[in-house]
Amino acid sequence: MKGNGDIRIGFYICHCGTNIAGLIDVARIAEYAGTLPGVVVARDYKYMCSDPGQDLLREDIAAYHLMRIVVASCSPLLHEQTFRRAAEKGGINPYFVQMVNIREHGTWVHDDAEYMTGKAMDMVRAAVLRVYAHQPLERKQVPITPDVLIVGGGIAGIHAALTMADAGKHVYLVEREPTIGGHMAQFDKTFPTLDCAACILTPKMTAVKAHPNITLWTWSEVEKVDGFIGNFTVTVKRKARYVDEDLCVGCMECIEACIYKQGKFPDEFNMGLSKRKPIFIPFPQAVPPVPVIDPGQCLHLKKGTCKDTCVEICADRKAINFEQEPEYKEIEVGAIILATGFTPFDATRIPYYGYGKYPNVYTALELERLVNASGPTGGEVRLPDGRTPERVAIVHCVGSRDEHYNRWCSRVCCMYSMKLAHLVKEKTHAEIFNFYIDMRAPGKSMEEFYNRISSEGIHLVRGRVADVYPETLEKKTNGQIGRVIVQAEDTLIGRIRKIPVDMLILSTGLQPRIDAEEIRRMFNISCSAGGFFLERHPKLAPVNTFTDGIFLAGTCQGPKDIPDTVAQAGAAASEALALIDRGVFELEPNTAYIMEDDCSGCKSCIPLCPYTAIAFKEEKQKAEINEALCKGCGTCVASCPSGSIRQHLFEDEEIYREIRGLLAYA
Amino acid sequence: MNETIETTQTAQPWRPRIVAFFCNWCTYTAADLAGVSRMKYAPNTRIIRVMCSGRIDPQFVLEALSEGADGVLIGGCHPGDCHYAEGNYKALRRFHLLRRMLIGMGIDEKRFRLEWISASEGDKVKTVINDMVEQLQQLGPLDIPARRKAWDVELEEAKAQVPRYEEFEEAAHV
Amino acid sequence: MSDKPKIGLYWCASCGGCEESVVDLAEDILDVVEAVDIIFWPVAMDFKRADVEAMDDRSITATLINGAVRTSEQEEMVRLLRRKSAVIIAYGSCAHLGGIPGMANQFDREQILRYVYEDAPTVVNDEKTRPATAHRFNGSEATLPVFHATVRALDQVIDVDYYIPGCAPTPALLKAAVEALLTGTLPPKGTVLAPDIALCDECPRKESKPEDLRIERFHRPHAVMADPDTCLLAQGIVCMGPATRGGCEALCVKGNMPCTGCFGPTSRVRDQGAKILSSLAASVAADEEADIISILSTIPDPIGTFYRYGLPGSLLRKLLSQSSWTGGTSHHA
Amino acid sequence: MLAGEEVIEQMWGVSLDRLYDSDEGQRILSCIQCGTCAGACPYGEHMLYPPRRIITMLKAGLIEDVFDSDSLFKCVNCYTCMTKCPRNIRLTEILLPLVKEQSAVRLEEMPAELQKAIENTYRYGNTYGESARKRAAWIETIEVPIRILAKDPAPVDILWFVECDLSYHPRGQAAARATALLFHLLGLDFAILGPEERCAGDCGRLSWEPGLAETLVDYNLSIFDKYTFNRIVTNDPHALDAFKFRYPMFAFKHKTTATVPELYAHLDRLKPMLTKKLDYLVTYHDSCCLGRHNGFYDEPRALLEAIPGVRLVEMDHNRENSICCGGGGGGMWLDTWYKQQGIERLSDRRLREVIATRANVLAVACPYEVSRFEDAVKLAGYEDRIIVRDITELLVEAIGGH
Repeated sequence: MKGNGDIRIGFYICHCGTNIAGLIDVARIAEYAGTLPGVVVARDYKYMCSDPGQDLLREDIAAYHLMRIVVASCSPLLHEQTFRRAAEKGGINPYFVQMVNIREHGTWVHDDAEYMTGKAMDMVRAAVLRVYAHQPLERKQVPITPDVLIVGGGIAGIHAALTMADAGKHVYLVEREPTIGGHMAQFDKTFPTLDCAACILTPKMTAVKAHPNITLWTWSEVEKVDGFIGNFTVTVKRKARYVDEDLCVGCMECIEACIYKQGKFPDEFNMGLSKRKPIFIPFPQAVPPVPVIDPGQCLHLKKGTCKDTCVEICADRKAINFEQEPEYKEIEVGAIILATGFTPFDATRIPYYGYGKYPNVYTALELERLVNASGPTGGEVRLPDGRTPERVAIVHCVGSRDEHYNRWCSRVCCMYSMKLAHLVKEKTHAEIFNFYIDMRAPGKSMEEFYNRISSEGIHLVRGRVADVYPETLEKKTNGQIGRVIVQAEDTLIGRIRKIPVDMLILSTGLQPRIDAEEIRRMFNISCSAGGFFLERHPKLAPVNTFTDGIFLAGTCQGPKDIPDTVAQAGAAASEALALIDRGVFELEPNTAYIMEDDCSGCKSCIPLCPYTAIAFKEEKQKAEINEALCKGCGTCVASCPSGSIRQHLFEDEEIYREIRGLLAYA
Repeated sequence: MNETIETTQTAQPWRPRIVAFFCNWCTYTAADLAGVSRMKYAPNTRIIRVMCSGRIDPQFVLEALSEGADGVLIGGCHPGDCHYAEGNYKALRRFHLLRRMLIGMGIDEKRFRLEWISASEGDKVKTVINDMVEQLQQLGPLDIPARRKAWDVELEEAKAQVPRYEEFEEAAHV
Repeated sequence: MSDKPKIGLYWCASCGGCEESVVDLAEDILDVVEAVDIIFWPVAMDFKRADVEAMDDRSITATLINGAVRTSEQEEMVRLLRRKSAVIIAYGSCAHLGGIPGMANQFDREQILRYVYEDAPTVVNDEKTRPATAHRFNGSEATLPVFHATVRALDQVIDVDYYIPGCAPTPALLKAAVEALLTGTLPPKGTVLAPDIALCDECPRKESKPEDLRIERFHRPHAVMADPDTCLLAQGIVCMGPATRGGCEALCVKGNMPCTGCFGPTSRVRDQGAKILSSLAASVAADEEADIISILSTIPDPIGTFYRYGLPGSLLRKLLSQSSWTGGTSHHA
Repeated sequence: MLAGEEVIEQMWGVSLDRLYDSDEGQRILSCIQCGTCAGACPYGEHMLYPPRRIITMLKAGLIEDVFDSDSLFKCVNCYTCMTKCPRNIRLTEILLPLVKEQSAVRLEEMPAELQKAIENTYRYGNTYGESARKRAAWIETIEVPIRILAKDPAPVDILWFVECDLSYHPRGQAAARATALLFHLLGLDFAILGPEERCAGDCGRLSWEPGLAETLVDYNLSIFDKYTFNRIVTNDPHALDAFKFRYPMFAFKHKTTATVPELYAHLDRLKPMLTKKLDYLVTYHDSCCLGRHNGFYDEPRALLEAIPGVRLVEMDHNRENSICCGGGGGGMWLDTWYKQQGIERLSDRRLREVIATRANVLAVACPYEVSRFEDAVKLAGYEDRIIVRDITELLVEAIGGH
């Protein structure tokens, strides 16, 4: 049946090292493929995606006058483009290629070699039958709007924004909080260099504010996202700040003048360890340096009975505006970078660590504020009763590596716990106990950092803390009030240790933001099992999402430290830049089209299209698809009652052939 | 092109075969994820990729069954998550009517299944397929191609001339 | 014998409507009779099977066979006619796709016989007597054809050259077919001799179909007074027009009844029922599963509605009862 | 951490050499040696082989050494290690009972008290060594009519499985009377097995003596088969555990619940009856089987809060972080042995937390606890500061007039 002068097909099966060939007999499958109708050459090769593999394709196209190519290897989501390009270079239409996913859907998920070989043959047969019916297609190009939206103004968003803006692109940076800076602004020093977070962050924050290419919208949230790669339409809600950003000069006199003489409400930036007024600025270096009024706390806004001392003091500028309403901005962007960050694990979820119950149990982020010179205690580590702790325990892995809470390793806790051990010891000379399960110090300079801190004389106890309770419950108490006993097995000496400490620090892990699910839906991307945003491929497309034109930066994609976050933000920015600078984007030519002669004009398809791409043409009395609007879902194709709508790349005939090929009987 | 093709016949005990239509964005990706995560599951499924579960024409389901599938699985994005806004709702609506029709034609409802599996739910691909395979294993083969041959035996019989009396007697008591 | 083309007409499992449709040619029938010799037409003329058997193979120019094939006699006759005819035309829905008799494929033969001879409310048959294929009485033997377990469209038994669809076909289609036959202008073998575009194309109510059809519930035609000018689907009445080949002049719609699909699908569709099902279900105005099920339940009999004329010719063809199937012996990978 | 049905099924017939055949068994391989189990174990500091080390030994093929130790004698089946395990390894349900069984086999001499309790259960069907005929004797002490199925085998809604302690122990009988009265006042259709009832076989005895456990299960199942009832209610959380997690292996399918959740289900009708104000500061001790293993944390507290005047105060260790009274896993009959080993009884330790709350009533929901804590109170000389009451007793007290 070799090449009956009709369609000439080349078949290639990839060993993928041992990923495929380790389970199934690839030579046998190639041999089988060679018996299939139209197949004139069938080969197995070590790595089809490699350059020699692609060369092989090209050479065979010339040598055997191949008209169609079938490659049995990995997922088409991974390498379809690779082989299409190779086919194109070889001189045939790129859409004359069909892939067979025998790795992800085959050898990686099955271990019965014999059965899997049969399954692979079924799949190969289906692809050979399908590819026969493939039609030559042309790629469609759409222009790309050159502006970009970055959601989240933490270090990832800031870095991506500056990178893009420096490259001359216009950036909309949207931040939910009144200031940019994110979690990093709350940190004191950063590992492994122990340089001060503010020193490296604040210059970047002001650079954002000053950059002519950046439109910074703080106290704002994305409300709605429409469109697709190159052409997103985004609605941003600018919440009422009650202080006009254009008029305010950042003198902060309004805060001073507030009718509340002292702070009264928990200060979010300081993790509630200090109080602030209803009109406030999160921290002195906030960007923009514009106060915000909490409408739930401000007497004027709540009751309308305030003396309005803030308005009085701002009489010149008239920046205080109690009438301010939320504003909705609609912007057009070509690409979106999500840098929405993380939420620290809520330590109250582990009742036996006593957070929220015993006042001397802190989270790591609270400690960051306590050790910070601009924090609530001016950088002194003090207990609620004012004492300086003499013994401090730091619990690693709080909420991490735990099936009950978060399964993942939060990656930064070991190193920041070492950092906190160092900072607390430096400030208090306390005896420090770090309870860890495994000490994780991968990455540049991390092991060196671990080495340095561990030589400073802290106690490293290998064991996960199992219980925390007041010292008063034990028989022998040495009279210290408020100490808690930290109970854990020291697994290295094989003994249960009960260590009374003055202060307990919980190194809470990183988890997705509470509203990650809503954001995911709004941007139509996916989440991985833990709820972090899912990258397109962990190695090949780590900052892409499954939605073209939307990129990820920072901890919204998974826990990572500052160096990695910044690196990833840079990567996301360059991906977005590459996209925008191309000016056009090539769409898969998988659009639907109507066979005009066949269409009866029954209009059944028209309401089914979510993109209103189908219109009824009165003069012809037929329906017509606007190819520019069609996204290629194929819903209308499946619905057309007279079979008059077809879809490129997913023709009925192609799918029927695939079905028959999969199931063919002797 | 001559489409007579040799099939892969291996002398193994019967195992159900499922044709699965998975949408590109969620379920196909989830099946890839199951692969990347090396989750082992029953090998009885053959996956056909479509862009959206809304592309799945009921004819595909019937064709698959009629060509010998023991079950058909449709996988799409969760409600509200469709990459194309609402293709999965169309799939759901078609599924329910088609399901009734299949039941009416004597096909057990377990043979036709629709599941929402998001791109991150690799483990759901595994559990759904394992579960369906187990159910089909209990149901036994649907095997419409073989049934069709069996149906047509009566044609072969009638090709013969008028049968003798005894045979009629026999036929009348069947 | 004259040199005029020889034409045969035969009926199998059918209602006689197709025969009637030939007569419906009215005065045009005279032209036909003028142009051809009708050499076999059991309903109208006295020819015997033996006469056909005596003819030379392929000596009949064309035979129009209507009706589905359900019995051994029908099967024998169509095989015989196939041998004797140069062209076989499946005439009418039953021969084309199985037709109304084909709906019996929803049931096993035993179910049918039991109902008809035992369980039907009008039956009195305490002895549970059923027709026997052979019966000896007073020393002589009477036989009946074997009742097949499956109803078949004509092309599931013999090779068919052309199809004229309809229940019954319109005189216009028949006339056009005969003319094509006589003038040698027949299209490629296998063609359905009717327009390959759905009925809506010629429907007088096409204008009134909305572009945003969303179905809140379905109505059965007998349960509502249909507005005579508005698209029936727009009124929630299941009309198969969008999924059915045109060429019938929209006779049912003109009579204020929905199209029930007798012309079968267009050439681009393999399963007419599946296609209309797909289109109608997709247009249901609900997203919640329970609401969807509730709206769809207003189509009480999807098979009878969507496969009224085409069950044997559909992808599934016939009931797949578990009880009658003990497969499991076939080995495949 | 509640056991799902699939987990229960996985426990069936698991032996040490086939441990990894089930998914739950395989989890053991995922142990990260963090020591949470050992650190959380109330007797962890007294064990040579706390759970973490058992896993290490198992993986190293040295598990025989563990059998030769007395470590598992200090396991009180309190489910704490299992609840806190970050890898979700179901230690108390799967691994520990198997090791405990082997340890018991190797033991030269079973501690006398425990030996006696096991013998008694063999011979009399109760740990007290009392006559089975006297099992329903307590019903003579109340006026509420109580149906015994052997006498009146008509179908009944609730089969009330009273269990040994409520049948024989004087303090247990008080709870039995209270329960009977509450059921009666709520109009529940219930009956008891009376002399036909035998010990359900609690978690401890089941793992020490699998043979005895099977005998008891067989017997009780044969009795259950005689009668028609909708569900089983029992006061003893250990019996609840046995019915929910062990009996299903032997085709037991009856719906079972404990008295506390049963009463909670009728709280809207019960509440109006609670008219007498009790000026108590109450702290509630979570029973391991009821709380950690079956998730009933809110129900007992809601019942207590329904009593007018009662104020609830929590101990430092509460709910899933509660500390065992020491009675589980056979601990009920090992007090002397613990003393010999110089180990503080958990009830004594727990009492310090009770006292720290300044509560004047310790409410409990498990029959072991009343006697264990009353002992502890006497030992510590706190009789004037604290009384121990079963929740049912407090409810009846609040009803007044009884």
